[in-house]
Amino acid sequence: MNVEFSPELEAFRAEVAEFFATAPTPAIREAGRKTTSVFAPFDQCMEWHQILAKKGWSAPHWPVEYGGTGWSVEQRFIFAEEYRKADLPPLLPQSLGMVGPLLIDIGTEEQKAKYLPPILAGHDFWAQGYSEPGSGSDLASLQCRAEADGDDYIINGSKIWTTYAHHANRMFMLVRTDNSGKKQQGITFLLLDRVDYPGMEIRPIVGLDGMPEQCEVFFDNCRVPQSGRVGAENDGWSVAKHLLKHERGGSAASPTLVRYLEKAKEAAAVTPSPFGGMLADDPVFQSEFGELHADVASLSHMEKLAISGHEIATDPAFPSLNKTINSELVQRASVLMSKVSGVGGLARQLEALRVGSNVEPQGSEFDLITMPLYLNSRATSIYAGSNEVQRDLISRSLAAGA
Amino acid sequence: MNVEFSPELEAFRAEVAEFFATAPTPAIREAGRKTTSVFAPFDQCMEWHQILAKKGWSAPHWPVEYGGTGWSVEQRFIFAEEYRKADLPPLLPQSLGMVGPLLIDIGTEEQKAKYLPPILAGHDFWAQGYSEPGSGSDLASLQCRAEADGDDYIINGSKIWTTYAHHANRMFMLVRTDNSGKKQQGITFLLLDRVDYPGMEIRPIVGLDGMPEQCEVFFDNCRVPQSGRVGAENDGWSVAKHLLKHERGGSAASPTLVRYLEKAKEAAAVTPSPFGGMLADDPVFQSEFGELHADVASLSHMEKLAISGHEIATDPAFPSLNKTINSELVQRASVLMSKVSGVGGLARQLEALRVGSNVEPQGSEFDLITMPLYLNSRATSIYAGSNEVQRDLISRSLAAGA
Amino acid sequence: MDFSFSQEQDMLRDSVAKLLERGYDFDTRQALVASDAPWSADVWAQFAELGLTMLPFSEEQGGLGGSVADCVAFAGVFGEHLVVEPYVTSTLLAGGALAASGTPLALEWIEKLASGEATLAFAYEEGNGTATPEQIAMTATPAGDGVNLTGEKRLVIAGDAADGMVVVARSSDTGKLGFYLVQAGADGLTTRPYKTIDGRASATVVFDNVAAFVLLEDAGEALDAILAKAIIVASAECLGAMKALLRLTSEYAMTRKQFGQPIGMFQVVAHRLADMKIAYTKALSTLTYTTALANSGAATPRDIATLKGQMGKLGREIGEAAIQTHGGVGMTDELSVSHFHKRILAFDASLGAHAFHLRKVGQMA
Amino acid sequence: MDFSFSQEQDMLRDSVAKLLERGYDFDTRQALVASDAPWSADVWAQFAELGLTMLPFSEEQGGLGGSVADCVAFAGVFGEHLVVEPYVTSTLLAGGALAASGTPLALEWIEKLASGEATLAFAYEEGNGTATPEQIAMTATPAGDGVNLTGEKRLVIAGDAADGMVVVARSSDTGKLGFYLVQAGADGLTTRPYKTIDGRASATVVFDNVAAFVLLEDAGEALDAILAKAIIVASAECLGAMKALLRLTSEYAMTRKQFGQPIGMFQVVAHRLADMKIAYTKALSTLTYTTALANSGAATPRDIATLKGQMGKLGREIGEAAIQTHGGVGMTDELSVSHFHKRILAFDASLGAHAFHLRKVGQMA
Repeated sequence: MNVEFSPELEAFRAEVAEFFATAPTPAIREAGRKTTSVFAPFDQCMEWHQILAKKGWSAPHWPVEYGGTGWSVEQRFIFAEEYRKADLPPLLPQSLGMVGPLLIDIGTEEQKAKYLPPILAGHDFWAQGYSEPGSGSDLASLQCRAEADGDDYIINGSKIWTTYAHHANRMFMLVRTDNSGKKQQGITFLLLDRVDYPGMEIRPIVGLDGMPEQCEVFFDNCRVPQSGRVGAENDGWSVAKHLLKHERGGSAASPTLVRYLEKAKEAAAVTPSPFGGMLADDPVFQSEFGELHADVASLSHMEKLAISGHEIATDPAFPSLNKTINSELVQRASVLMSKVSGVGGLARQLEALRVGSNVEPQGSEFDLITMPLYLNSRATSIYAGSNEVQRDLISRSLAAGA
Repeated sequence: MNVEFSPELEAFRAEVAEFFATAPTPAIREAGRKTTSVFAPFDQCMEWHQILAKKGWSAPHWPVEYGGTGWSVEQRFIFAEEYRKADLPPLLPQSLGMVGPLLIDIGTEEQKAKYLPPILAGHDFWAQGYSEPGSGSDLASLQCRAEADGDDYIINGSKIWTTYAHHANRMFMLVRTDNSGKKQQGITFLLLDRVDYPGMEIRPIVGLDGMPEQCEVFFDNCRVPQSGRVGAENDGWSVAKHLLKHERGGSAASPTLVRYLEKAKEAAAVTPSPFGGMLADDPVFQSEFGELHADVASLSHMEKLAISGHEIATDPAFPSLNKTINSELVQRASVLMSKVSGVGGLARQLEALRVGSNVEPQGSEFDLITMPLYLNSRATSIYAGSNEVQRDLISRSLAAGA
Repeated sequence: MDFSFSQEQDMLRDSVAKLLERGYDFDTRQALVASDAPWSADVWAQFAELGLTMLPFSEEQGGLGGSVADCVAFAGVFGEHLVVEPYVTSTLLAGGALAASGTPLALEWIEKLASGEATLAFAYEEGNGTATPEQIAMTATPAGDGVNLTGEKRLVIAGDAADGMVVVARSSDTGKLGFYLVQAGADGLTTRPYKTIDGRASATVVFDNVAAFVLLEDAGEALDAILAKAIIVASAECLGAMKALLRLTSEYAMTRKQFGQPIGMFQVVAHRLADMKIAYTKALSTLTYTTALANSGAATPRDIATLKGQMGKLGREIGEAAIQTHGGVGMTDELSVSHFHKRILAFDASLGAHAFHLRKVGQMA
Repeated sequence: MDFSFSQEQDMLRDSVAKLLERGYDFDTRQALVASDAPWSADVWAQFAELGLTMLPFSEEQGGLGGSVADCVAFAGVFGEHLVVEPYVTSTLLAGGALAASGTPLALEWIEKLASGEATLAFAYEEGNGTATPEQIAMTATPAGDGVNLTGEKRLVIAGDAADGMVVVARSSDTGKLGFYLVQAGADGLTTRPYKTIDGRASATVVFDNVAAFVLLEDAGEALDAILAKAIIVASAECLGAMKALLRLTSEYAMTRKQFGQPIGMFQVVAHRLADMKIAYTKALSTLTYTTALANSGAATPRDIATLKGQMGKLGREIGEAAIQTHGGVGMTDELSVSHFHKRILAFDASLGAHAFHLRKVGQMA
């Protein structure tokens, strides 16, 4: 049992910090500060992705042969910590964290050669077409149909909660290719080269925070090549489940949470408490802050154990545990932050939030982001398998004796 | 809309306070201070019941013709408030709150004449025989069988969680008289004149707090008269449901909670905070205390609305709302109290808790009761229909549009 | 104890409900919020016609002498319709300050407010630290017959759209809090308007030596009283939003199907609905009891803090549960669910958040 | 980063587990707790035979130089068996004080502790206010070569049964905290023994000018260090209890039927089990990481406070969920469930409850 603290690691930290201090453009920095979602402002996010890619740091968790960095657990955490300290926009997870690793594992050589380099480089952005209006938590009930026709599939139906589809140039999706068996059967996993196929239409949905982050995607006799299939026809459910594996032992979400807490504390240090003095010195604030900080520490410990290969990561329920804990901590952190803002968080300021708008916020930059972050983070317990579904899975692992 | 505050009410309050200051014996007072459950120490509790009965105050909520007081809502709350302020043992609910009101509503004249006066006077104590080892939340699945034989029933089976059965002289119970239909059918409601019928055996169960409060009752070919039946044979389920009605709009549980809070605050005023000063002046304590106090106030408001005939009491879910809120507040209050005790609550002190033992407690009298109260109150969300069952019922009322 | 509304109160509520059902459906309301108008002048005129703007003023001051219970009777409907018109701030808060003042100038303004021809903002909050009046920093420096005001006010509802504002400021002379009247467009006034997350026209207002009329120089007690009344009526609005969410969410849970059954049949969803109803029942009880207490002149500061604290806390619980139960659609701007939650959030953050009030209860209890 | 136990650590744990499985089943343990004996002398002798009592002392002082990770490796098993023997208080806390002292007297006692022939109590806590050493009030007044101690100590585990006790007291001269050794039965000592809710022999001890030997006069830093180590090992015990509850409760939920199905099939029960596993996973992670940190000499006071706070909080959540899921039988003295919960409650209340430590985290973070 040990945790390493070597001079080499400190040198690595300095190198990372130096790069983060110098490489991002002002717009990228602004986008980082104005990130109020797990999905950062798109344009600056991709610009930053490209800069990181040139440095070789866009996909630390990928195998080295595909462009990963081969860092130790300590290095990965140092990178994530410095990243958040610098308030930089997080890279989007759909390409780098989902379809990329999936292709590395089970894509054809052709698919890998074609799709991985532009993902790594930040030239492609893939949308994820899973949910449908009638199929949310019950994903396997999806009905968007693909019928084989020559070398193509003809798709009819729609997808919803397709994050940033209006910014995407490619899309991976689940379609129904067979209705005869159990609902998990008859699903196929497809890669779409483009999102502007004839018959394909993308409509953004305005969220409760006023942002068009999610989309609806409609398919009306939309013809796409069968070559985009991953795995066998009707075997898409197991492909989708395989993808889940990549949430296992890979995430380093706690540095983001730590950063939220730092911001809350910094803001509290200059916010008067209604009971006198500054909020940061108020025992009740300290008490709530400490409780949350300790819970974030537990997640951080769990992530470090998992990345280092500890057996907790082999528990079949680990992705569900990880998702549930992280999502609920994000929500709690956003509540704490918006408490600090108080009435300062009540102004709806979409223009000031837009990167490059040069609109001065009402109140502080902290107040600008707390309410959108709070509102947006209500989704963390809904998307990517609602926390109800995750808890079902966790309890099943107990029934199975894990 | 108004709340009355008249000189007459203040005179009533003074009369009640005066009686509580003079009537109880020292043992009754000691029992009140050492009550760590909804069920007070038996002997002193019944002694006090008899004293109250002589004053005409043992059943304020009964109709006047059966011995009730005919008090206004304000008077009933004043009585309950002064009662708790004086730290007197609460009267046991099984006879006065359950079987008594049931008989008033649907008992035969003979049953009323025979059973109500000794309940009112505090000479009888009725145990409640509902749960069975295999039938807890799923009460209707009960299997304790009664077979008709001449004018008698012959009972075979067992009951569990029969509070104070070892102190009771009578018992009401649910038995199965028919197995052919739905499980709710074929249940019969029986009154047992005695608890020492041949073939009847009572065994106390030691609880996690070390107290023998609950019992198991075994029936081995136990012959009891059919005349003790309430309602028709096989109609016991509707009788039991009717009994529930009496939880509706009748309770004044919040004064007990207020008293718990007062005790916590008094103890906190002489307990140092590890952060300096006394705990009662610690902002974190005040914050938690205030949150709980306000929630207790909401229950108190709800009880007052219900007693005064507000429509919330006619909601079919009201008994479930009331039970859930009250039970969870008792648990929270006990947590707050045991927090104040801290290490002072860790001594197991069964002898010091026994009324009349004259054993000096380790630490204060407050420390003596906090842990037993905390432990015992874990049951409040389990008994009388677990809170899971109550929430099922509440949600069903919403589905039904209430 | 009597916790029922009178026949007159029921009738007034029904009139308001009819008016809003006719002309304030969700789409109309959303269009209004998206427009440049701060609120609907038409709806405001109808409120005045119904007598709402006149109601709370005493008969001597030209009002109807309505009670706080009268306002509670119809304010729930405001919450159910997400009304953005500034009733609480203009009629109750600014109006209450005028009534407490009673100067000829105040009476003049009362007449304008009561008739519906004018509105006033109430410039009180200065930020998260000023949940309590003790922290008010805005200074009033005597100048001639009036004062000069300097400082900054946040969340001034109707601050840019009203005909003027009542400002709560601290006398540089006595240190006491007073009520001062400022005309719209006065010199030295900088107004940055915005819409709140719940659709109200609001503003940040900076005062740089702004000339103001004195309404009341020692307004400490009057302020507590009008805040108490505003909190009760705003709580009724909040309860209306909670009621709407409870209804919408149970309806949704009974219709939306996943895994072959309505999601309300899943026990976890069912229990969340039960928790919403528990919270709603607590909130309803506390609002009703506190209103009756206030009507009997017996509501203490602790009662008011209990009410504000409970409503904010319970309201947030209900709002968050409603969104979670609705899932994705609950996250959209299209459905009313998130808007009800935002109304509750705004209620909670205004005039002291629940944590502030509940801690106050802990100090006072 | 390496979070695995070594082969030696695994072997030691297995030995302890075998020993306890053989001779420390729940009924045997309950009989022991119900008896007059403070603990099992026999089991203690077996601990000594396995080297547990010698393990944490340095080789120079006659020990085995074991690390905190060594102790964590087997302490979980103590928790799973609800062991009442005073390992943490006698071997780690009192023993740690002796080791920090290093006087001839201390070395003499270390030998006795290490061999298993003697035990010592650790008189530290004085009540709810003394979660932090700053609040220690017990005074040590210089007298001859030693000191005289006056004051009261609560929750002195083994206080009546051990061969003596190490007392933490404040010098009347310097105001500094020191370690002092008192022999059992010393003049002026009044001991009121009791069993704790989790079955340990404990005592309230009143000191009235009790003569004591000086172990260490300026023990502030040493105290922090030995408390940190004791907290880590006690946390491992607590985690053992949590593990047992998670296992027992999921087994029960899969077998106990109501309404025609195992109660674990009810989604609310299933989710409560999920929450127990979430809590357990957090606790396991934090204990493991903090142990590794401490082994690398890098655990800060904030890390220790985080650990103690999380274990107490998460442990209580698990214990309460376990009882609720078991229903009536969970409320009985007969089943082990409530005893595991009481072990967790005792852990939480000792050496500063979770609310204390988490607030400390908030101050330090």
